Amino acid sequence: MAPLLEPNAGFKFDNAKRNQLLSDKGYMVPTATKTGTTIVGLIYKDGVVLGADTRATNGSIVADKNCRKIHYLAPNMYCCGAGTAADTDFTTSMISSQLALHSLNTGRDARVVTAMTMLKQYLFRYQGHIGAALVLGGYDVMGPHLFTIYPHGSTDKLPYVTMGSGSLAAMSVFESSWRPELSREEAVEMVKDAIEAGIFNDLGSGSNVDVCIITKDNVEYIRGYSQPNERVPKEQSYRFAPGTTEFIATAPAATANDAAAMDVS
Amino acid sequence: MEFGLQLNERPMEAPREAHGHNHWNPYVDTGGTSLAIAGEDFVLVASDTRQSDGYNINTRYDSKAFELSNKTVLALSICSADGKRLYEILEQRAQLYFHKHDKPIGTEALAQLLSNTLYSRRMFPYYVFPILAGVKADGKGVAYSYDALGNMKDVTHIAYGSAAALVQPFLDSQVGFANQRNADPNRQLTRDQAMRIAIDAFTGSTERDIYTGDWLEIFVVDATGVHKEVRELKHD
Amino acid sequence: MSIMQYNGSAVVAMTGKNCVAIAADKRLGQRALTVDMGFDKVFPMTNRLYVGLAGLATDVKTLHDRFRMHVNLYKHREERTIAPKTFAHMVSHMLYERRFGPYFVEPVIAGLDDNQQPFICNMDLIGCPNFPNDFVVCGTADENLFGMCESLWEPDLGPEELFETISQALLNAVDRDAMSGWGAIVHILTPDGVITRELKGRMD
Amino acid sequence: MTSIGTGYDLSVSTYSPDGRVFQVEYAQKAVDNSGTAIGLRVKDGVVLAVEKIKHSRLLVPNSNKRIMTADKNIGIATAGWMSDTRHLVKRARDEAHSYNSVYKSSIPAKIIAERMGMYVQAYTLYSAVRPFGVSTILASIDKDGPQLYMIEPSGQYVGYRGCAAGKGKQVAKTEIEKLNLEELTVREAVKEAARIIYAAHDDAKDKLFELELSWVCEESNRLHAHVPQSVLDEAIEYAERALDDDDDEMEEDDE
Amino acid sequence: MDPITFELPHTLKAPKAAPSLGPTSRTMQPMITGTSVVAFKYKDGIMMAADCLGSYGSLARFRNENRFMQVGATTLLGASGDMSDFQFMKHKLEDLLTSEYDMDDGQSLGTKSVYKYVSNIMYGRRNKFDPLWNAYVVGGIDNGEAFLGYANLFGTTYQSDCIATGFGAHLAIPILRRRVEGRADEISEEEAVRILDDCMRVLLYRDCRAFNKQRRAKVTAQGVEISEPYALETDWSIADRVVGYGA
Amino acid sequence: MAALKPGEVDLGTTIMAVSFDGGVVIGADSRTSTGTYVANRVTDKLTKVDERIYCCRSGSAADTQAVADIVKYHLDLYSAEHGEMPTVKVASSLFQELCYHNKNNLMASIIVAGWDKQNGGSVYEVPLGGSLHKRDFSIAGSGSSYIYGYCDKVFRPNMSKEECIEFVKNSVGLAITRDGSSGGVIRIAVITEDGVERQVVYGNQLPLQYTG
Repeated sequence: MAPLLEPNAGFKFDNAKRNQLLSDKGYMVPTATKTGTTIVGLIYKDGVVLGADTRATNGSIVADKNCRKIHYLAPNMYCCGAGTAADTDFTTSMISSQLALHSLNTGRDARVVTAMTMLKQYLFRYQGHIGAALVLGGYDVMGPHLFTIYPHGSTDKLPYVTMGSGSLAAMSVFESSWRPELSREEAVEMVKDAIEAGIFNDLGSGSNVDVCIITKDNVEYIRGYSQPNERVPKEQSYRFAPGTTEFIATAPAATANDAAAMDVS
Repeated sequence: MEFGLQLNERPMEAPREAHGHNHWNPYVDTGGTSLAIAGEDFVLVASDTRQSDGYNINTRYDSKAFELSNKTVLALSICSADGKRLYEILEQRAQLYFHKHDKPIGTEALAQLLSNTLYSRRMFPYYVFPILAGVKADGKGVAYSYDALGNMKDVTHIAYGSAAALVQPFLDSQVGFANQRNADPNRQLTRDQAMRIAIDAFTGSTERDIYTGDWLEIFVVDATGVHKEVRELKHD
Repeated sequence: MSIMQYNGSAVVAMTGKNCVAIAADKRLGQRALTVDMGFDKVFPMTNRLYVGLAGLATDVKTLHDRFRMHVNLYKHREERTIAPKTFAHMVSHMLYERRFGPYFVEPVIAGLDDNQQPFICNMDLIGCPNFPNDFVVCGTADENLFGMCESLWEPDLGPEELFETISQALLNAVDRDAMSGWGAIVHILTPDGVITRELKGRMD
Repeated sequence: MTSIGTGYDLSVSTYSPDGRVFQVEYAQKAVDNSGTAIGLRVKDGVVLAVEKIKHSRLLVPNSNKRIMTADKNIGIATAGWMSDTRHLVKRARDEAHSYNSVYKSSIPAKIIAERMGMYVQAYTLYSAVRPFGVSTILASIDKDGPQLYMIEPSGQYVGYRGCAAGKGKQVAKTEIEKLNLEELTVREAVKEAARIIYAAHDDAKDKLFELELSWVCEESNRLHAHVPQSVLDEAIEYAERALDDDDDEMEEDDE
Repeated sequence: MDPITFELPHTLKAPKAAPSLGPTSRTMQPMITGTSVVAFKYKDGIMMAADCLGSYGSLARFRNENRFMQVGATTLLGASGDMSDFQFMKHKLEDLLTSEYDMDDGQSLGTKSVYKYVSNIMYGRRNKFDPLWNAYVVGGIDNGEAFLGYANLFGTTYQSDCIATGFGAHLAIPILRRRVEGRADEISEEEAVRILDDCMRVLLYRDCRAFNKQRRAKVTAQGVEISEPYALETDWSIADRVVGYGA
Repeated sequence: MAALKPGEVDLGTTIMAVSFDGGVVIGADSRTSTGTYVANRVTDKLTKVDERIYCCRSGSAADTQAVADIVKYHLDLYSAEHGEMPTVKVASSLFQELCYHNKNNLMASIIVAGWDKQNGGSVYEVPLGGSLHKRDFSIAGSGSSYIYGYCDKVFRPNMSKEECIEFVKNSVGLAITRDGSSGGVIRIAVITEDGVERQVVYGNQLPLQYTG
């Protein structure tokens, strides 16, 4: 029987020993950007709707006001990510490329369960150290599908799902208003309401609502479907008169190419 | 573990390692930001009204700035429970002063009183960084900033709270004219200018600091008294 | 203390109208002790592309060398200079490769693309990229820089206006950060070339 | 009493040769100078009534209450020094609170009477203190039904069906003895109590007085409370009519 | 400015308020706990709900608890967190009510006063590093106006149109902010009950410590009313749509 | 021994299996939690690993799903290689093999139950640590500790299929109301030679019981 926990080659650990030493000496290892996040998914009559807010945080500071949390996986599949931003980005793009190869090999669109299995096996292999919490939605020959995948590699299959720090706020919307056989308009509106519940009640989530509607032959990805948090104009301009800042002009530094003194022409 | 599912459920279940009372930490940070800008004959105090606990907004409207008299305003930040108690103590002392002396307590006296009150709790400090601002006996605007232990300093501009790091350099630049070669060091801001700067400081920090937002209370104190204005901030 | 605060740094980049600016402080410290007042944190990769590295100085040096190598290799292989966006993805992958043993560096990338449009980008230490259209900041003074930039920045600034805005943002930000400062350097990338200026700052 | 000046009356810690403690007896005299207070224990509750003598027309009606509440279901009416009364009521409240803190139930009348008796008695033992110039009537409903106790300045406490203290106590006692307390309801007792206070009142000595009436019964939700205004008015009307009738009778007798 | 005193003999001293029956016990680890309280303002006053469960860790141990207390004529207290501390608080309030009653001064304890009292106790105990492990909601009608306030073991207090403790802060507040905030005085009693039921149902679905036996309580100008325990209608039909966890 | 990692999804769980003449009845609650939040209220913890063999999962959701997926893969392989369906014993041995050899990394407590030609209905239990126990009936998961007494009192060998179903319903129902980590609906599957018949008892239709 094959060993269960064989790590995939790809990550490098050459700094790990040094970093461990530093952290043993009391230098805290910094945290990576998290997407506090509200992400949701909902199956309706003819397809799947995914939704996400657009705030990325680093501690209590908003690192990105309009980031993209609904990631492309395949033409018929998208995936919302919560957790460590880099992990969701790289995990989804890595699986996306594998799916592309898969469908080139098989000559047809990959199935959503295939993507789900790839993701859960990848995450399980890293035992939760890759902090990606995902909502996967897509449409294939078997119809619409919706899954959640947790960082440790467990999955759930449900008609409506939420993830991230705002998942409870969003779930309160679904649990108090979901019903079977929703129309497209109702589904999109409900997803918007769920994300806005996260935006306005969870400090880790904010800014705009992105939605992605996946149907049999079509994907509609709407960035900023709802923008309830536009900044008001500033009271005044803070331009400075030329000459305000004292400086000494210097020659621009040599570029990488110059410094290397290489001519490749 | 970076999984963004952070639940705040302290009131219901204790942390597992809590044994004996020394492990319980009574301090909480309920977020929010306060600033003050002192002008020639006025002083401006502004605080947002969001009270939060972790990733939850407790309420969108919980004042952190209070009128102590018709010439003094107190603005708190960090721990709202300690802040409210401190305000109550000062308010009572101000009343007592009024009853004893038949005149309102002056800003300078309140400022020293606040320092003393903070230091009286040296061994279990109030977890607040107060700003006390008002007009002095000579009619000039003044703002005092304090640390949690009572160290006091009068300043022309100050920001405290969760977005202090965002606001303070901006005030240095726009109120203190720092790093500007041609700036006239004696230039005084008008009331309107101070108001605009305060509002922009808050709309800016609401963009970047998750604990600041909802509503903005602005107090302008001058010889005629305290004038309060409320503005809406973003709610996300 | 976080290892990211060990040496101290402040790096910021801003977009303007057909120009982009990147600036950094010059301090190198060992915790509270300042050991150098001329430490470069912003490096040219091509004459349209600069990268600023905030964080642990040793990793700043290492990564700068590795970036230079990769940029040169790219030029050899592709027979063209690397575009800012391509470079950003390269950096991102180099950082994520060390997901579980990262370099303690947060990069800021500023450049002009083929259409002379400004490009800015920053990343966390494991390479999560962020491409806003206004400004990016990192280093020990990041919160201060955020506060300054949110208020000062406005769209479509010309090179000279952009210089004033980024300089004022940086100088006032580092003045409220004990770990960075001691002068600064600003590069304005324009279609006509790079303007580099050294700023005088508080030395305390 | 004719024992004034015998030299044995200066300290509460000294007996007279004939075995009396004069200070305690003087305290009783202080009680006897006060307006009358009575308590009636009837089949479904207890009624307290007090003749509150007003030394001035300038006093606000219903002020300076002489019937107070010690616990929600315990009322106290006193005759004697009001300042001492307030002290004793505070003590009674503390006792009730202390009992309740431990047993999480309200203090039974017998227990609070005993504890108050002990307390009052302690003030008859030490030369440094003065005995209380108060007779305390304690009314309550507890698990054993309506309860009425009176504590004397000596610390003696006794349970009663009906009791009286103050300057009109002789008249009052006589009247109370005529009542069939076992059969009476509180509604009736309230009227009788009013009548007795009016009867005991001596117009010649004190012109102005106010009737205070309280009860603890089912109608008051087993809480001790002053009777509602309507009940009070009705009782006063009844008392005044009874007084008039008496006067009429007397006039008739005269004729 | 201490009053002049002279020592009285032992028997004359005032009794201690509560003689301790053993070592002082402090809640550092709540044992029997109650989960969320949900409360908001509506047209006629205040509406509140809480379930009847006292959990012992994950064991649903006491399933017939009342987590409400009527304080005076127009005030309602709802408690989550440690039940022993709640009982202590109830006793303190009963004491307060008794001494207020004993005063016999025609005044009654208003909601704001009760709230301030509860808040002060919570803040005072936090200052002693000996907190009451609770989050309280105080609601009522004070001078004809609806009042709703919150106080917890850190002494944190706030007032709002909608308040929920524990898990309710995550799951009920989003619903309440959408359906109540800003329009409390338009909400009829029927609608208020619907909103409350929706909140409690979501909590029932998503909180491991919730129990389908709850009480509703309201405060109106007519006074306080605490309902008998009732169960909510729930919908589990989505279970039929789910088979397996993947393929 | 493995413990739940921070933030990991837990199947707090009550699971159960009873064998009868000709098959098995298996049952489970449907609650999945992270901390005290119910992440999934209608989870299916009865996982098919072969045509007539199911497992009931408790412990870490990720670990039990991974193990079940691997076992399913090996059972498919077995069928293809042997040209006949594996026995429940074979399936349970595979579970044991995985759970025993990875005991320090897995948080999985599993009941394997099903029907095969050789033995009819049979129930095996693989608790934490990876031992294997053949049982007449088996209960597991956090909720099971509340119903040991009830089950021991009520269980009789050779119950009919209907009696087994009632037994499972009542037992899991009792566990759900007492255990905060168990909840939702009762999922039941009856596995016999003829096939697998699944039932759901809704959360508002649990068997009546005292709840004071």
